[in-house]
Amino acid sequence: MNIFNKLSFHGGIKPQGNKNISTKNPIKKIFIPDMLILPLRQSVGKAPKLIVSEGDYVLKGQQLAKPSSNLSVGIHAPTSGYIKRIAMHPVPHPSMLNEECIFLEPDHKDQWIKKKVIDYKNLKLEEVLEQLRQNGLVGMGGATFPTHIKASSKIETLIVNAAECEPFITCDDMALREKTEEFLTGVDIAMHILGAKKAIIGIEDNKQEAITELQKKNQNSKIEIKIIPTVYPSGDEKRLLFLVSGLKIKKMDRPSNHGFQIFNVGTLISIARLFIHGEPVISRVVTFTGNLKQPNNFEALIGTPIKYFLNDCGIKEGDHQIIMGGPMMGFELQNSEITVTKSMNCVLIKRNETQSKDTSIMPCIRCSRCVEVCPAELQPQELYWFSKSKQFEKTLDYKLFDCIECGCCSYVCPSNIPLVSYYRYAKSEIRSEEISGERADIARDRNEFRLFRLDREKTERAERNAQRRAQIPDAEKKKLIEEKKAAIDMALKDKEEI
Amino acid sequence: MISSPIIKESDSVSFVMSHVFFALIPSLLIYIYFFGYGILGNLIFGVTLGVLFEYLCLKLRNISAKPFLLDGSTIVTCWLLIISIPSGSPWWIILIGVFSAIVIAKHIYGGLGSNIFNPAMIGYAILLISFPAMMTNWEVSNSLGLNNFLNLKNLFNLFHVQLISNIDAVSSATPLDNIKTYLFLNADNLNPNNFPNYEIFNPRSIINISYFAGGLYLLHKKIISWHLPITLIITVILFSSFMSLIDANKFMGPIHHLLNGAVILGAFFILTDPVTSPTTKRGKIIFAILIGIITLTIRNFGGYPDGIAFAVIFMNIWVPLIEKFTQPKVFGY
Amino acid sequence: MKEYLVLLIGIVFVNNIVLTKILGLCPFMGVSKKLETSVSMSAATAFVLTLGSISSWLIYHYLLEPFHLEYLRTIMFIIVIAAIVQFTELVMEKNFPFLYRVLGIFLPLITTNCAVLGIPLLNVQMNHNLFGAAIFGLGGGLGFSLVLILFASLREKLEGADTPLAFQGTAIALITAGLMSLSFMAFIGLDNL
Amino acid sequence: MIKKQLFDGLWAQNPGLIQLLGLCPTLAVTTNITNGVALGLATVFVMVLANSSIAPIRKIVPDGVRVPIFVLIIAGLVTIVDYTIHAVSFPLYQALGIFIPLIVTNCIVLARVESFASKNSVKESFFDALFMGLGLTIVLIIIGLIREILSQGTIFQNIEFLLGDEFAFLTIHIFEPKHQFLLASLPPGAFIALAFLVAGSNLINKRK
Amino acid sequence: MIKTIVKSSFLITFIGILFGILLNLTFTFTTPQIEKNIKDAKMNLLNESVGNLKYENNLLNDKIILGPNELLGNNTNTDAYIARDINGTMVAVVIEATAHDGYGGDINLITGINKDGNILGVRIINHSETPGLGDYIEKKKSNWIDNFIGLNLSGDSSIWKTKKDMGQFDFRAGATITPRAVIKAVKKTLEYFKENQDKFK
Amino acid sequence: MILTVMIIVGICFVIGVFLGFASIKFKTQSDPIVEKIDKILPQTQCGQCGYPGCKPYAQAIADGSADINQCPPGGDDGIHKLADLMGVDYKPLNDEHGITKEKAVAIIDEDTCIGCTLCIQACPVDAILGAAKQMHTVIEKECTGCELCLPPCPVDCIIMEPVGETAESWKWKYPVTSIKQVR
Ligand SMILES: Cc1cc2nc3c(=O)[nH]c(=O)nc-3n(C[C@H](O)[C@H](O)[C@H](O)COP(=O)(O)O)c2cc1C
Ligand SMILES: Cc1cc2nc3c(=O)[nH]c(=O)nc-3n(C[C@H](O)[C@H](O)[C@H](O)COP(=O)(O)O)c2cc1C
Ligand SMILES: Cc1cc2nc3c(=O)[nH]c(=O)nc-3n(C[C@H](O)[C@H](O)[C@H](O)COP(=O)(O)O)c2cc1C
Ligand SMILES: Cc1cc2nc3c(=O)[nH]c(=O)nc-3n(C[C@H](O)[C@H](O)[C@H](O)CO)c2cc1C
Ligand code: SF4
Ligand code: SF4
Ligand code: SF4
Ligand code: SF4
Ligand code: FES
Repeated sequence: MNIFNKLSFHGGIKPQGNKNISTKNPIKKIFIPDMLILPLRQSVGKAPKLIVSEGDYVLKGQQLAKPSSNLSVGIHAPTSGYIKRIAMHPVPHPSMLNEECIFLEPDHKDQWIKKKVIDYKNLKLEEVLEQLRQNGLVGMGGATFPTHIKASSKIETLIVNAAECEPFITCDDMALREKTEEFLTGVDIAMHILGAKKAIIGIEDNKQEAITELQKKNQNSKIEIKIIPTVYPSGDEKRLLFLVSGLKIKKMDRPSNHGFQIFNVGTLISIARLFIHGEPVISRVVTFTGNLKQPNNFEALIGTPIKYFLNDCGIKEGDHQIIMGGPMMGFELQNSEITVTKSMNCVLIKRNETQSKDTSIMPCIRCSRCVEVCPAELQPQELYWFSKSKQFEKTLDYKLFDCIECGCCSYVCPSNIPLVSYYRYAKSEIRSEEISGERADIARDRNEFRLFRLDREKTERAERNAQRRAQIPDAEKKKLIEEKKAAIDMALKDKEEI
Repeated sequence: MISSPIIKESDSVSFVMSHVFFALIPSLLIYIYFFGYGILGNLIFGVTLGVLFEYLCLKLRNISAKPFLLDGSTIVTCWLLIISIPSGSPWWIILIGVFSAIVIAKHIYGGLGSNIFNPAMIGYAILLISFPAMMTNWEVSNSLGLNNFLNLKNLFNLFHVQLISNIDAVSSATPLDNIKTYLFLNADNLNPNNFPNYEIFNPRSIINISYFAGGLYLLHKKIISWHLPITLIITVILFSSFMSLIDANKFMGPIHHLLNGAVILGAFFILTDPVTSPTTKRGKIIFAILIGIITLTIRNFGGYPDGIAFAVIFMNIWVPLIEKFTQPKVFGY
Repeated sequence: MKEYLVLLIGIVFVNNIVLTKILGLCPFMGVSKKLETSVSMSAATAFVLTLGSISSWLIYHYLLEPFHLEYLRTIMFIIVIAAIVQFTELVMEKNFPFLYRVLGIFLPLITTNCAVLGIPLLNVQMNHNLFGAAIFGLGGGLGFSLVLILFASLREKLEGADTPLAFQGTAIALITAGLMSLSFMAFIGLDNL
Repeated sequence: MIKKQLFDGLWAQNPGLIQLLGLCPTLAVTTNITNGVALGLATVFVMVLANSSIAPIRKIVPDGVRVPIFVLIIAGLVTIVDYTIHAVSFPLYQALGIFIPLIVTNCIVLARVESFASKNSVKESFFDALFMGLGLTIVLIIIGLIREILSQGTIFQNIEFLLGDEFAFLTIHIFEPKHQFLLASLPPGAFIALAFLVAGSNLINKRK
Repeated sequence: MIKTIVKSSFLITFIGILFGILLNLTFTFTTPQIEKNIKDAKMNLLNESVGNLKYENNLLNDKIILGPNELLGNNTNTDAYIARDINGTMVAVVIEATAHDGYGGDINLITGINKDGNILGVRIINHSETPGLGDYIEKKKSNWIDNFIGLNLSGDSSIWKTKKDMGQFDFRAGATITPRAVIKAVKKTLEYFKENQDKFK
Repeated sequence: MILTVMIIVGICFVIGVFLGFASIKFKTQSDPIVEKIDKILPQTQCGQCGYPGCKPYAQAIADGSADINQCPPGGDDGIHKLADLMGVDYKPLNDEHGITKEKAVAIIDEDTCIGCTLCIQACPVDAILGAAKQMHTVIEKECTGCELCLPPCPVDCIIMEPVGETAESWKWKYPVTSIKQVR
């Protein structure tokens, strides 16, 4: 595999990292707020089914909602307390919409439910996967895809995504530095579940401390530490796969089809916690950074409103915006009531500067700088041209859905075009079109079936009538026929009027 | 709501365009040194008109004008148009040219970024077609005058030179045209004495070299990529060498082709118009090769002294198709 | 041979049937909104043009001229062309159902394409021989196809442009056709090599 | 009805501006007004006769041979016009060139026959052809006017071809161009002139 | 099915007959006038090309056919018309020629030459030079074409050039290709006449 | 004259026979364009277009007897697509046929419903469940929102409930850029 050492993917950008501002202090430990607000749906797939009701007392780690379908995972109480309400509340989502949330009032006893160490080595695979599902494991790298599905494939090589390529974010870096053993155990367990023969940790060369720590503590010869260049977005699944294996796959393909599976650092630590300590996912590491007095990483309970952390770090004077995620892919949160979820890796505070830079949005001049940086090797300017003019079919010709929304193109565009916003718009239009197309197909089928049914009923009735008629005497028959005629005439007249 | 990404590289359209005219300034100075200040008046007049037309169009279309007036693309367009037409052209020629470029070729299509034809070259082609006599002759007169060929006054070239200040310049012939008419008649009707004996380093070729330098600056600044200019120059060299190998008496060699006429200017400043050239790398190469071949075909066989302008607008038509067929592979496909 | 090459280059580039001779504009404007359909249309037209040119030459030289019925040429040419179109449709549907599905709806339109009658009339005017007529018809078809396909590709692209409202649709298409015609003037002089 | 047809023909469904049919003569012969008028009127003549002779037989023409029969009738009419112009005004015949026989394939003629005369009464078809034809003629005249003024500086140049030598005085010389604006008389100019007309009509329609 | 066929073919045939008759009538009525028009036009041109020379024969009918010749620039047969005096002796010929090196393509012209080899007149039949630039060779546009009157091959051959090329012909600035082509073609026609004088008897 | 007529008649005869034959042999089959139009129509089956369902309207468009701007549920997008398919110019929705409304589904107030089955008969997609004299319910997933069940209901117990936006059905909006405004 060494021949790929020098390999880098096409494009990408090298923005200023700004990582060290949040790595000065160790991860701050859990603190329990006055109210935890847990969105019911925190992962890809169907929302889990509530199994508690208002007023219930729950223990730390107790399941609050159970998986409702295969693509669904459980939710657990991050601490002990009372279920206060089940109500709508803003969730961290670009739509700024409200969704159903569980309001948990902690009793500050932080009392664990009885923890059970799971002897994964002696369990059948299905049982292990069911444990993952019940205990709420989802990918912590961003997509929150249920882990039990990803873990069900049999592969050769586990790749650990420790790239953390976005500027400002340091949660994985800090977790690697401080929880190295836990992480390495996680890798071990994941390799066992996946049947992987080896693991490769892909880590950007700007995380020297973490690399040193890993090299020091790693005793497993099956785990290789692979240092990759610091180029955004090296942490994207397909790009990372290419960096560590030289394999290029398309968006719709899965690494598991090629003998690889990719897990994020946070996911692996959660796996270790589950199997070693029997703890479900109730907290994660979140970076609070940007325009703060003291940026820091926190081990945050899921459901903690972010205002607690912001207050702890101290917001500087002046107008600011709260961004969830990094500066490249993050989206704005409308207020600080929003709570930490399994997918929240970073909260970035951006000052509302009155910019002196020339930021007016101009038409695309087709300078093709975006082409040069697009890691998916797309033609962003064409995608933009067609999305802007709503020619969605054309965007598909240019493989819109292979765009990973990394934002490299917008980053370099001299015309300051919010390209990614256009792609997101086009993608969601196409998706909703597909859905309404499906609905229309169903409606058409049902309508056709109804017409067919009416027709059949009519012929059946006619047959029945004919049979009956055969049995009645002639005179009556005549009368009947006349009546019918009149009725038909009426009907015809009606029809004409229509 | 702000949209991601929230950090940006600081670069803007006006920044890109201003590099283009930085790159053009040295050649302008050399031009003035050799041929006098005439060009400057045209330039000021043309650019002012262009900005005016731009402003009017934006106002008519109800678009806030400021960012577009500041983007500098109008200035680049007008500049390139003005240096392509004889510097002694009357004001109304400039007016018609700038109108064609800015209004017809650019704003009717929707302004910056939406045009499919190179505005400056459309302006030039419309002028050439409409007023061939004026555009191809320095002295525009209808009198079927005396033997003014000896005075070498009716020079024509894509860069018609201002002859006011420097008499030396007069003796520098415009070989493209003279050789062409010479070849056109198989020499049997032309006084052989008139066949241009010209030096390689005449003012015009020096100006062309300064365009080359400006082009290198743009390459260095990554405003343009190498594909278009280098491919064009190589194509011209190869194709003209090939032709002159066939018949050196009929066809000029590569040096003449490069140092005369608009190949260098075209290679670095005209083909590279980002809006109207292909965006794919292979597309750029195909585009430039075809422009080179068409240009030389027009020069050697066609009806115009220089072919860059027509070759460019002809190839502009092909850009969507070229792009369609040169799409690079998407990651993973 | 060279003269035929010059004839071909002439009708495709220098005196392009659509942009310079101004024939066949209605399908040029009408069937150029989509690249795909324009490709089908141009294939169908090129086919009919070539066949029409040849057969009308034959009719003219073997039927009309011997009997001094030149005044019937318009009527005969168009009837023959209409028949060819119909015939093509028939044969295609029967033997090349795939092609028919692609070209089918365009075939009837060709009858009203000026170029289809213009080429045979020009053949008469320019005194072509049979081979010349064939080349001329083919060249006309190629020239038509070339500009139609190019034009369609440009129009598809212009869909996304910020064209001012007054110029959206046909007006901008006409401007584009005009500028295309301008750029085809690049080839002036290349047909008298 | 007639009023609506008039409005449709001259404006709302104008063949040259809206339907974009009959473009070849619209662009090819309009280097001056005279040509435009002459070809326009010839087209009107053919259209009127074609429409009013096809309307009465519309019911008896079988579907399959509809187009050939229509084309046959149109071609016959066109040939008559062709020879008449040839005999009456030779210079005009030369100026219009092959565009007279090409009226056969002028799309607007067949389009009106197909979409109107084959569905409507004789009287309506007659007026339809008349107004559609006049609509086209007006466009021909306007484009001819623009191009003639720009490229020659005259109006009604060659009018004597149409009206006879006595009327040569009608030609107006607006200015004696020292430099003709050749673009206007060349094909690109024709396209661009029509484009501006279409844009103008778009503007007026949008205003309403 | 048969009915439709019969009906279609009957209808077409009927219309065919109708138009056959109509067209034939039109043709019969217009042909004389058309032929006269064409003849007149040609006659005018021929007369202009022989200037005010008097001749007695019907020029149009008195023609001979010249095969392809390099000097005349023709690929196919062309016509030459012979003007005769009352005795039937030849006084002048009008020869058609083609110049291939015009700016916009071929230029067809006729040259009237008297029996001594002097030019009586030249007329352009058709050309595709740029309107407003190269079209001053038309008599309608300017008198330039009259420059040829009276010239012959006997004198200094260098006069057969534009002034730009130090000959004697005027030219319009920006359009020297056209006059060069015309001058060359006329000169070659004269040469042809000189070489083949015996053909024109 | 005779010759002219003979030649014309000869050629016309040949062509006439030939084409007459062709016209029968190749009678136009069912037009696939109807399917394509139907594919674009939203299948609400509401009849607002003036036809008893989407398919009949599609047929009418294909015949040329109906205009493309008569379907309110299809909205502007639908008209644009139809214009594209039919090769005609876009025209705004004809408001005689109604206006485009937000998508809604019918909800039967189960307390008021008397179980008369009238709505079941009206529903074009069989989206209402229930038997005579029993309370009826609408299968939300299948209801197209056509409103045809509203008028027959004798007790007016059916209301249309707009389908709100959820985080799942939420769509990214068209980016607003400050300076561009096409006119
Ligand atoms: C719709 C969807 C279906 C997926 N199906 C599978 C699957 O069947 N097997 C699997 O191992 N991963 C599956 N994944 C997970 C992806 O392989 C990938 O790990 C995940 O999307 C996270 O990647 P990202 O953050 O780069 O988007 C699926 C993801 C999505 C969005
Ligand atoms: C542009 C882009 C950048 C990404 N960067 C990272 C990253 O730096 N670290 C990371 O763990 N995941 C990153 N991801 C998400 C990964 O693609 C992928 O979802 C994740 O590694 C899968 O692991 P998980 O299922 O354990 O979350 C990125 C995704 C995208 C689209
Ligand atoms: C659009 C255009 C049309 C031209 N038309 C003609 C023409 O019809 N006749 C002609 O002799 N030269 C024409 N020329 C000019 C020739 O290209 C050639 O340069 C010129 O005749 C040389 O003349 P000079 O020796 O006087 O400079 C035209 C040039 C252009 C650009
Ligand atoms: C490298 C470069 C080259 C350019 N070349 C041209 C050119 O040849 N002609 C022109 O009209 N504009 C040119 N422009 C300006 C600008 O792209 C042009 O006005 C757009 O075509 C207008 O939409 C150029 C700009 C750049 C950055
Ligand atoms: S970087 Fe911006 S301006 Fe340049 S091509 Fe891409 S989208 Fe267009
Ligand atoms: S956002 Fe999409 S188009 Fe833009 S650079 Fe990233 S992958 Fe390419
Ligand atoms: S109006 Fe209603 S019935 Fe008619 S097409 Fe639209 S959805 Fe279908
Ligand atoms: S339930 Fe009512 S609104 Fe819904 S589809 Fe049926 S009839 Fe239409
Ligand atoms: S008039 Fe329609 S194609 Fe010529």
